[in-house]
This record gives sequence, structure tokens and C-alpha cells, in this order.
Amino acid sequence: SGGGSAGSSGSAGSLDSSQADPVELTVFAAASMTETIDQIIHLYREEAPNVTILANYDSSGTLLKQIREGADCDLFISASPTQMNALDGSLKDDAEKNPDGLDMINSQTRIDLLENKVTLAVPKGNPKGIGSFDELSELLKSGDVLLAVGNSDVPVGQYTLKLFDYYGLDEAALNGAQVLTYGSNVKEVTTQVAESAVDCGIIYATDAFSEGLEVVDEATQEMCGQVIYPAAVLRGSAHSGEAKAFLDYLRTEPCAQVFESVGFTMMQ
Amino acid sequence: MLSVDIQKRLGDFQLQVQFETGSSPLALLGASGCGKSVTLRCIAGILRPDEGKIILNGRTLFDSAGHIDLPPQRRKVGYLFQQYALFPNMTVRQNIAVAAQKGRRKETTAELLRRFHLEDVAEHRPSQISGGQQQRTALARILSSEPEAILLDEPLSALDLYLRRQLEEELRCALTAFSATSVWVTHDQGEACRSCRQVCVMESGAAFGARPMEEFFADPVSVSAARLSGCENLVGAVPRGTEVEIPLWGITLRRAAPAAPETTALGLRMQHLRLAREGVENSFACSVVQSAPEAFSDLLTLRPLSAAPEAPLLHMEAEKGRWAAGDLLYVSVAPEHVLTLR
Amino acid sequence: MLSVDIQKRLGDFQLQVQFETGSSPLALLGASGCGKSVTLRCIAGILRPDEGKIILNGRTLFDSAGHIDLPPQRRKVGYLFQQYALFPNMTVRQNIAVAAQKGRRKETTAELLRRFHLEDVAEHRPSQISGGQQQRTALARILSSEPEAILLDEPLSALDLYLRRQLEEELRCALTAFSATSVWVTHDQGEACRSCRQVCVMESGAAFGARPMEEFFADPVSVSAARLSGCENLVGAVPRGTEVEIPLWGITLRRAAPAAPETTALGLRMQHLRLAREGVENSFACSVVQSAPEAFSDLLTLRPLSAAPEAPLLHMEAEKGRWAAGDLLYVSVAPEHVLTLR
Amino acid sequence: MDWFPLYNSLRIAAISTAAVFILGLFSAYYVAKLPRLVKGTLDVLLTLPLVLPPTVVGWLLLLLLGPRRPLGAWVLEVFGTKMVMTWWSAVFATVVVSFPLMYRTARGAFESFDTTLSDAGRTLGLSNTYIFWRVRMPFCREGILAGMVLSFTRALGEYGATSMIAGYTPGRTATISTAVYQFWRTNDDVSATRWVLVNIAISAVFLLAINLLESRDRRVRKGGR
Amino acid sequence: MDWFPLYNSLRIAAISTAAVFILGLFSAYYVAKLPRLVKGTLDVLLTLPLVLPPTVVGWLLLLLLGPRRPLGAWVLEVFGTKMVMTWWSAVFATVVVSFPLMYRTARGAFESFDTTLSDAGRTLGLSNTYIFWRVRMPFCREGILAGMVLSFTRALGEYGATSMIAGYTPGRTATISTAVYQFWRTNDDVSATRWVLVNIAISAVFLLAINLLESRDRRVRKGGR
Ligand SMILES: Nc1ncnc2c1ncn2[C@@H]1O[C@H](COP(=O)(O)OP(=O)(O)OP(=O)(O)O)[C@@H](O)[C@H]1O
Ligand SMILES: Nc1ncnc2c1ncn2[C@@H]1O[C@H](COP(=O)(O)OP(=O)(O)OP(=O)(O)O)[C@@H](O)[C@H]1O
Ligand code: MOO
Ligand SMILES: [Mg+2]
Ligand SMILES: [Mg+2]
Repeated sequence: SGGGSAGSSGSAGSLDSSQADPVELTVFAAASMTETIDQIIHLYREEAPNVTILANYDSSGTLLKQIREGADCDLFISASPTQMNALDGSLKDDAEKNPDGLDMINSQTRIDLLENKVTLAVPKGNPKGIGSFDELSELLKSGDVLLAVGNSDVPVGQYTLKLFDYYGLDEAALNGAQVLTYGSNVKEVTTQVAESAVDCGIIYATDAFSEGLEVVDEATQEMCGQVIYPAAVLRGSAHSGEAKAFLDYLRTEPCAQVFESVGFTMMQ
Repeated sequence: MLSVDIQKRLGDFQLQVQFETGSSPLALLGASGCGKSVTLRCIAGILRPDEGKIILNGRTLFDSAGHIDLPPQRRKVGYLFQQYALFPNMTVRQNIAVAAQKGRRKETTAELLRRFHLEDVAEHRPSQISGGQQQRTALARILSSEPEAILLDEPLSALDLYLRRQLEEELRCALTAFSATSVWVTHDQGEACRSCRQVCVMESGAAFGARPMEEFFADPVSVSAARLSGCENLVGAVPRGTEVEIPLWGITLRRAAPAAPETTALGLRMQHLRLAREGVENSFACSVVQSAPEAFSDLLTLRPLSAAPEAPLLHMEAEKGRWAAGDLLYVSVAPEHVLTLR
Repeated sequence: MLSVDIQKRLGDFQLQVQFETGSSPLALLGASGCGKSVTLRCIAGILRPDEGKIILNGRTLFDSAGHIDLPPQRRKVGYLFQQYALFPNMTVRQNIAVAAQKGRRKETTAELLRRFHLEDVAEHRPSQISGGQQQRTALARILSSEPEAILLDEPLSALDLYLRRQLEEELRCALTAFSATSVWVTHDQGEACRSCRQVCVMESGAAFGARPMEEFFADPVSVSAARLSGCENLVGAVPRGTEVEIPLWGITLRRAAPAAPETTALGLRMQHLRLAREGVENSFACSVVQSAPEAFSDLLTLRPLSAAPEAPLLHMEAEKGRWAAGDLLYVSVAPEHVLTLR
Repeated sequence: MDWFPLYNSLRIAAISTAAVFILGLFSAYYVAKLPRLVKGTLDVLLTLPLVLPPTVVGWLLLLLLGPRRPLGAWVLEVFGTKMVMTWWSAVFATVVVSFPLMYRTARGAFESFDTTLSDAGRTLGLSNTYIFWRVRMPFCREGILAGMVLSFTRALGEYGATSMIAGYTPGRTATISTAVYQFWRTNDDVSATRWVLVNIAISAVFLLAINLLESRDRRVRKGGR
Repeated sequence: MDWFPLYNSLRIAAISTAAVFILGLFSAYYVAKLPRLVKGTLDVLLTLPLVLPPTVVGWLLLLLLGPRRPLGAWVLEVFGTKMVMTWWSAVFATVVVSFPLMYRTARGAFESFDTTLSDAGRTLGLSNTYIFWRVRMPFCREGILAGMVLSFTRALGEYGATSMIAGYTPGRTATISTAVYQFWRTNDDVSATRWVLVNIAISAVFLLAINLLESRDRRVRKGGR
């Protein structure tokens, strides 16, 4: 890749980019950001013509695995703090958040970029007539529903667990009652909802939006906390300056428009 | 009653066969590659003739004009494949039983195993038995399906002499007992002659009608038929009334009857040649070129004294051990044994 | 010089073979299933004998004691498989060329195609040629590899009579020209006799040594060997000095020499039987049971008048058309032609 | 440890292997007889599931069988059951995904069949069905066994399409491979590895059984014509 | 439309089919000769990639080839390149995933080979190599072609392991199937369908080519002994 200028590592943030050496940035982004990041890459081409951005999209868990195994990455945007924490050297001593004690991101550059909402989506026509999370919890208790959720690796899955806690539902008991089905990715859950294969699903607002699903309820902050998408520059990045610059760009107004158009909220 | 009249093209090989046969076996005699196997395949329904008719005991098996083409299963024609085609996954017993009638499968099979000397290898697979045993199994399997007609593609070629005699006899009896129509492909005129009353000669794809066996031996008509009938000495000839001239040998032989004007060749069977004294009718001088031993005689290769260098040599049998290369002798043939051919 | 002394067990079949042969072809004669093909396979290196030694021209091909077991490629032994084993994906020409020496592949191939009458089908695949053509291709292929020894597993069985004679001669010449050791498996004593000076008789897996061909015909020693030598009439017998008694036929025949005390049977060759008048030496009365036509004679099946009901019948050839069932006649045999067997 | 995924996977793999065996065999048999062009087209269609990501195959199946689609709606109406999110929905997924393996392998085997044998059978009056099962099948045994091994193990390993159409509900639709995937995803490497080992054990047993079948008759086949 | 995934998929599928062809053939040939027990064990090992979810296979590959693991570190040191997240990393994924298909099919074909033919070749002095390529291979042609079809199409359709080890970076590591998956996932059904059609077209061309090869020599094989 663009390693022709070996000595460029120190020259941070030269925004006078038109004459700068061409640079390739590799961005690992959560799959739920595919459309938005694609658009922003387009926009950024005018902003910094010397920077070519290569994006790698996958579920945040896969991206974490790839980074951990040494994949080249300059900027990581995860769909949940969990994956970011696992790479954050400042949390080295927190065995729960960073179990392997990795120090792979530049902690100073870490920001909370976006916020998403956990929603309850139902198939067209809402055959079970579920109107809210409260009603859902009753149905779950009576065992008369089939709910699609993400597994704990799909970020929304972790928030779903918090939601269960809030309603005093025990995941193991729900499994025993066979009212849950775990999707291995977001598309699976949304499709299963859209096709009426399940009665309802807990997914992000953005996913419901792009699939055009009917949303009947939105989780509040006390139910499952804030849904945060953190971003950070990687420690091993050969172009940390350019990466930081792009990260900064993500918080500008044009990008905010793009993010908000699919249902994200910008974090301040 | 089997009546066949078919045409079939295979690449640049053209088959045209026409014959009828009754309940006595018909010998289909022809050189290697002349189309015998292809003919049988057409009758059995494995190959589809391009044109023609096949009728067996009044049932039309195939008729290109009437768009009739019975599947092999409904033809009731047993076919002994030249290369056996035994089912490799079944034992000898199973191979035979598979085609037998449901009700008396067991007895039929046991009987055929006995008859074909296969009891010892009944539980072997085809790959575990010898070539001859394989062929006997294939034979037994066909008989167990009780066909209306049996086609035998060189049924005895892989057998040793002793078994061959026995099986030939067995087969003859079996064919008579079933009183089935049968066609016996062979290139052994001895076999043909012993087992069949009728013979159909096939020559590079063409066969026209069956003839009685005796007639065939007495007057093979064509050079290739003479060859098939076992006539060893064939040489170009020119008819001259009741004589025939053999320009290559520089001699003239007398015949019992006038030679047909189409005559182009002459045949002399080994067993009709006699050692003679000079001056005997139809005798001519020869020198011995080679003397090869047979079991109980010597096979002499002779050159007629007046023969051209490129002329074919003459073969005859003689008493063991009396002749050496270079010896001179006289050979004679009776006028009725001078075969004129086209 | 090929010397073979091996043992091999296959299921419940036990092979024990031992013979030596020089540069003249050896005939391996045996009934179907006696182990001829297995023997050849051991020599070629396709099967591994359990024990023993195989030596060709001083080279040890196999020695169980010395742990020598050359791969087939280094044995230089050509093997004509009973079922040809042609490469189905190659044309006739390619099949032959594949084994020829690099330098003169083209000429060798062309020469062999011509010699074996395969020029017309040179570009055909094995599936497109007749059985006989396949066998000739296999033969040509072996000769093209110029082996030191040639094993022929019934090389002529699929050929018609005319081609068989020709090829037999070709083969004899080829074998002489290459001056290669060769073993010729056959069940046709005629073929064996014409082509080989030595014969090794094989009997249910066992073969011990080769004998000169004449000796084998003059004194086959055992019943099965007599059968293989083409002796049609075999019957139990008891030696009585220079005479042998045949209890089943109720007669006694005189021999030229005293019969060995181990004698248990007696063989009479068809061609040694003569029609005789009453009272001639070694003559006995028979009634005609059946008369079957051969091409130029009739095959008579006779019952000696004093024979027991279960006794074997007697076969002899006689002039065509003179005999009918029920006729009475006298048969005689010269004392030197009475074969005593064990 | 909850053994349900084992039980579920086994029944799914067994049913689907049986179905694929029949379907693959007959498609191979009949397609091999068709004219070249039709054969080519069918070949493409029948091999299709192999070139699509399994998740997409599952999605297409969901679009076909979902209760809002005509077929699914009809089944729901008549039998009162959804065709998705049940344990046997997974059979659709595994059948579709492993079908090409059986089909292709059987076709390869059938095409090397020596037709003289079936000709012989026909002249002996044996029905085409008998010849198919008792002559052609044993003759093509190795190829067909290879196809069965491939389809069985593929069915056992299938997760993309299965998880899409049957979901992963522990105790109801979980299979070994969806379990492996879920455990692996949630970093429960111990459980994941345990189920991987179970899967390996099953395939090992299956492969060894097939190997025995193969070698029992190998010798017999050689040169048996 | 950016045609990079087509180009990338083709080169990956081609390289991996070639590799799998060689590897599968030789494993099949040598394994078939081994004693039954060893053979059984190897069979299980070599068929393994079929029973694991491809994503897990990809993960295992990542663990093996990643630049922090011994092998990956060595390659990085010596060749200065990482073995993951490049276009050719995908070749590892497709080779591992499609290997069992070639291996099994070739083994099936080899085991129905008539050994008389190789015996004949050996007595004619032909080298084992020659016999392998010029006698055994043409004889087993149908089975081996079936194996190649299966491995090529599988390589073309592979996405689970590929996306794990090579990622999905448009213009660098994107293949047709990861593209299909990503477009499908982001609800860009038009692009997804377009790429599905491209994949189908490639397999169609490939399958038709194979069909031609097959039928050219079919007739010739029948009864050719
Ligand atoms: N499929 C085919 N395609 C083209 N030609 C063929 C085909 N099958 C046979 N032939 C040709 O047809 C001719 C007759 O073959 P056939 O097998 O009938 O001979 P045959 O008389 O049985 O000879 P043999 O006594 O040697 O078995 C041969 O010249 C052969 O080359
Ligand atoms: N693989 C095997 N397993 C068990 N027995 C076998 C095997 N191969 C051959 N035999 C047995 O060995 C014996 C000899 O077979 P072989 O093929 O050598 O006979 P042959 O003398 O060549 O007979 P033919 O003249 O009929 O070809 C037969 O009885 C056969 O049943
Ligand atoms: O985009 Mo995600 O990491 O699959 O929610
Ligand atoms: Mg023939
Ligand atoms: Mg034999």
C-alpha cells in the first residue's frame, strides 16, 4: 500500500492535502454503517484528494477478531463499546472489559461517534398485535410469542440482554420456554421479522429503517442504557495523522446529515 | 422362426443383413470385424437399425415402417455377449438366478450350475473366476431366462478343448430341448458345422440369406466364403470350359462340371490334396518349402514348380516326418474337388 | 531362459508352479480355471507370489528369500491380457505407439499396424472395433514394447479361423525374430503343438516342469493331460502285463510294451481307431449310438457290445454318410496306440 | 450439557441425506439422458446452490416458504403450521445446499457406467428399475458413496441457510453447527470446541462406515467383466 | 459498475481450482493405497472443512496465518507481506473449503478404476506417472470433472471463510460472493441480484465447457475394453 513515504509517520495532520503524498487509509467499520460510510468516503474524496479510503465492513465481532489477529487497520468504528474496550490499553486492568489486556488503539483518539436506538419491530400488519416492550415482556412470560434477537456478539444482542434484566426476565428461562431465536447477523433478524417468520424482533432503529419495518416501541435509556458507536485510531497505524483527520471529518455537518438520514443520532 | 432384414450405418461401416431361420440353429459365419456382433445387437434390441424389419415367431420386434421397436425386455431374446457382461456385484449363483422365473428360481439355478460345472464357484464373484468359468456363467444365465431365441456371440471361444466339446454338446441339447430359434456367431467352421444345419455368411457388413450347411461346404461360391469354410488354398484362376487355368502356378486343372464364366479364383481344400505319382490326372509337381509339425502329421508348404515368384504357396498335410525342405513331390486333386469361386 | 518356481494362495485356490523354458515358446496347457492366468500374472509382476523364485535371462525378477520383487516396468515381460486391457481413451495407433521406443516410434507403429492388418482402424478407439481387432491391437502393442519375454494368454481365441492361421504364423515368426522367451497359454493342443516345442501341463493349480511336445502326445501320463492332448476316449483300465483290461467295456487290449503298474485308465485317440474286420488284433464289436455330421466326415458315437450300461461311449470319425444308429461294426487299435494313464 | 443439537442435527442430516440421495440420483439419471443443451441448462440450475452464499440461499428459501408468501400461506392454511422456524425447516436448507454435491457426483459415476451390463440385463428381461437398483447402482457404488459422504457432511456442517430459515432456538431448532457458530460468536470457545468435536466424531463414524462399505466390495469389482 | 469483484473472484477461483485439483488428486491417489485404518483417519481429517461452518474455518485460518502467529510472522519477516486481508488470502479459504469436494470425488472415481489397465501399462514399461496421467486420469475423467465442477463453483460461492480471512474491502479484497452478501445485507437488492447473475453466468460458462469435455469422449469410453 501507499508506504512510499516512509518518513511521513511524524508529520501529523498536514491538512494542506492537495500537494501531500497519496495515502491509503484502511477503515474497519461495523456492517450497520456500510451505506453511510460508503457515502462519506465519496464526500471525503473532495475534502482530501490524496487520501484513498479502503473500508472493510463486517460485524463488529469479526472486525475485532481480524484486528486482534494483526490485520492492517488505521481506524476502527465499532457498533458497541464492547469491541472497542477489548482493544483499549487504558482499560488494561479491567479484566471484564479488556480480557486479553490488549493495547491496540490510541486511547486519546477514542470518541463516541454515534448513538443508535434499540427498537421493537413487527411484521407488516403486526399479527400478534404487540404494541410495546411492556406487552412483549408479558407475552414472553406467558410463552406465547417467538422473538428474534441478536446473539450477544451482534451488538444489539447485548442491549437486548439488558432489556430482559430491566423486565426481570431470565434468559435461560426464556430459552427453556423456547420463545427466543438468535440471529447470527442483523439481516437475518430483520428478514425473519419482515417475512413473519417470527412475531417480532429487537433491532436497531437504523436496521428497521433500512429494511422498512414497522417499529412499535423504542427502548428508553433506563431500560438498556445508551447505544453507542465508538471510534478510534489504531496504534499501529502508519498514517495516524490522516486517520485522525478523517475521524474528525466524521463529526462535521455533512457527515451528520448522512448519519441522521438513516436514523443515527450524533453524539456530542 | 426368426426373420431379419435390416440396415444400419455405424460411422463408415454399413451393415445390410437379411436372413430367415427356423428352429434349428443358424450359424452366422464371418471374418473378424465384418459386423456379426452388430447384427446380434440389432436383433436383441440394444442397437436400433436404421431401417428394416425383425420378426420372431410372428411377433414383430422391430419395423421401421410401422414404427415398432420393442424394448429388449419384451423381445425374449437371450444374448450371450462376446465379453460376458456378468454383473460384477453378484455371485455366479445370483447372476444365474437373477433371470430365472420367480416360482422355480432355486431349482432352475441349481440345475444350471450343475449342468455347466459351476457348482464349485457358485458363491464366487465374476472377478474371482477364470475366463472360461465366466463364459459358462453367462451361458447359464441366458438359459435361465428361457428366451424364445438365443443369440450366441462366439459362445465357446474361451473354453479349453475338452470343456468346449462337452459344452458344445450341452448347448446343442439345450437349444434342441428349448426348441428355441438360435443364431450362433462363430468363426470356427467345425463348430458351425456340428451345431447348425443352416449357415449365413457375412462379408464386410453384408449378408444375404441362409444356406444349408452341406451346400456351403460343397460350393462356397465366393473366395471369402471359401476361406470361412476352411479352404486353405486359394489362387486366382481363369475358366476354360470344364478346365480352369491357374496362371500364377502355370497349370490347368480339370473339373467335373464346366466352370461358371464369372469364376475368378479356385479353391483347393487341404484334405482333398493327395500325394500322387507323375502323370496322374490333375497332378502337378511341387517342391517342399517348409514342413511344420502338427500333432499327428506334418503341414507341408509347397511351391508348384512352374509357379511365378509372387504366387501363393500350397498347403497340404502329409504323414509325419517324411519330408524336408527342397524335396520334390507330385500333388493331385479329384476333378469334383476343384472349387471355382468368384 | 525363464525359470519359474512359485507358490501362491488365492482364497481356497492353491497354485504351485515350477518350470524352465529356453528361447523356444513354451505351451502352458490346462483346463479352464486351473490357474494359467494367475501364473502369468505372477511372472509379469502383477500378482506377488507367496514364495519362490522367478529368473529371466539371469535377472532375478522375484525371490521371496532374497526379498527381490522387481516392478512390472523393470521386468521386460510383455503380457497379452485375456481381455485385452486396451487403453479406452487412445486410438489403436496410440495404443500401439505408447509402448514403442522413443526414437523410432512412428516406424515401429506403422510396421505393426500393417503386420496385424489394423491400418483401416488405426484411428478408431477400442470401443469402435471388433473383438478380433481388439485382440490384434493388444498383440501389436506388446510387440512394440520389445520385451525379453512374452506371455500370451490365449492370444488367438477371438480370431476367426483364417486370421487365426495367419496370425499364428505371424506370431511364431515374431517370437522367433525377437528370439524372446515366451509362454503361450492355450487350451488348443493344435495351436500348442504347432507353435511350441515344449509343453507344461497344469492341473488344478499344480504344474511341474516342461516336457518336449512329442513326448507329451506320445505319453500324456495322466488322464487330464491326455484330455488336454486331445484324446477323446478315456476309460478306466487295469494293467495285466502287456495287456490292459477295460472292465467297463468288458474287453482286453494288447499293448506294445508292458503297462506300468500304476495304470488306472486308458486313452484311445480318435485318429488311431480303425474300422476293422472281426478277428483282427485288438478289435472289438460296437453298435452305433449316434452319427453326427462333421464338415467332411461323420462323428460316430459307439457302444462296445459287452459294455456296462454306465460305461463311457466311444467316439470315432468315419467316412461321411455310411452309418446309422443301431448299425454294428468292428473297431481296432494298434498296440502302440493304446495309451496307459494314471 | 444439552444434547438436543446432536439429536436435531442427526435427524436433519439423516432426512436430508435420504432426500438428497433420491433426488440427486434421479436427477443425475434422467439429466444424463437429455440432449446436450437441455442438460447444460439443467446442470447450471441444479448446481446453482453451490455458487450462492448459504445465507442468501436461506433468504431465498425464506422468501419462498415464509408464511406471507403463497406457498407458505397455503401450508399454514391447510396444515396450520408455518414452514419456517421449526426443526424440519432446516431440512429444506440442507437439502438445497447439499443437493448439487450428490447430483454432480452421481452424474459423474453414472457416466462411467459400462452400458453393456444394462444391455445384458435388458435382454435377460430384467426391468429397468431392477437394473437401476441392482446393477447400475452397485456398479457406481464408489461414486455414489462419495456423493453421500459429501452431502451428509455438508448437511451436518450447514449453518448459513439453516440459521436463516430455522433460526437458533435452543431446544427447538438449534443444530450442532448453529450451536458452534453461536458459541463461537459469543466467545464461548469451550462450548464451541466441544460441539466441533461432536461434529467431527459423527462424521468420523459415518466416514468409517462408508469406508467399510467401500472396501468390502472393492476387490470384487476389479476386472469383473 | 465496478467489475473488480468479477476479476478478483475469477483469479481466486482459478488459482484455487488448480491447487485443489492437484492436491485433491494426489491425496485421493495416495490415500486410496493406505491401510484401511490410516485411510479412515485421513478421510475424516480431509473431509473436516465440510462439517465446520465456513466462518469458523476462516477463523481457524486466521489463527494459523495471522501475522501474530508463528507462520504469519515468519512470512511477514521473510517476504514482508501479511498473509491475511489481501486478495490472495481468499485462496487459502477457498482451497480449504473446496478441497474435500475434489478429494472425495476423485477418490470415488479412482476406486472404480479397472486396475487391469494400469497392470497392462506397467508390463508395457510405462512409468507410473505416465499411467497416472494418461491412463488412469482419462479413465476417471467423469468423476474428476465432477470434482472440478464442484470445487470451482464452491470456490466461486465461498464467502464465510473468505470474508473472515480476506475481509470485504471494495476494490481490494471484494469477491463476487462477499459483494453479493454485503449488498444483500445492506438491502441493495439490485446490486446483489446483478452479482448473483454474474456468478451464475460464470458457472454456466464453466459447466457448459465441462459438459462439452464430458460428452466429447463419452461414447468412446463405453465398452472400450
Ligand atoms: N460404435 C461404433 N462406431 C463405429 N464403428 C463401429 C462401432 N461399433 C462397431 N463398429 C465397426 O463395425 C464393424 C463390425 O463390428 P462387429 O463388432 O460387429 O464385428 P464382429 O463381426 O463381431 O467381429 P469379431 O469376430 O472380431 O468380434 C467393425 O469394423 C467395427 O470397427
Ligand atoms: N482374486 C481371486 N480370489 C479367489 N480366487 C481366485 C481369484 N482369481 C482367480 N481365482 C481362482 O483361481 C483359479 C485360477 O484362475 P485362472 O484365471 O488362473 O484360470 P485359467 O487357468 O486362466 O482359466 P481360463 O482358461 O478359463 O482363463 C480359478 O479357479 C479362480 O476361481
Ligand atoms: O453492524 Mo453490526 O456490528 O453487525 O451491528
Ligand atoms: Mg464380435
Ligand atoms: Mg485365464
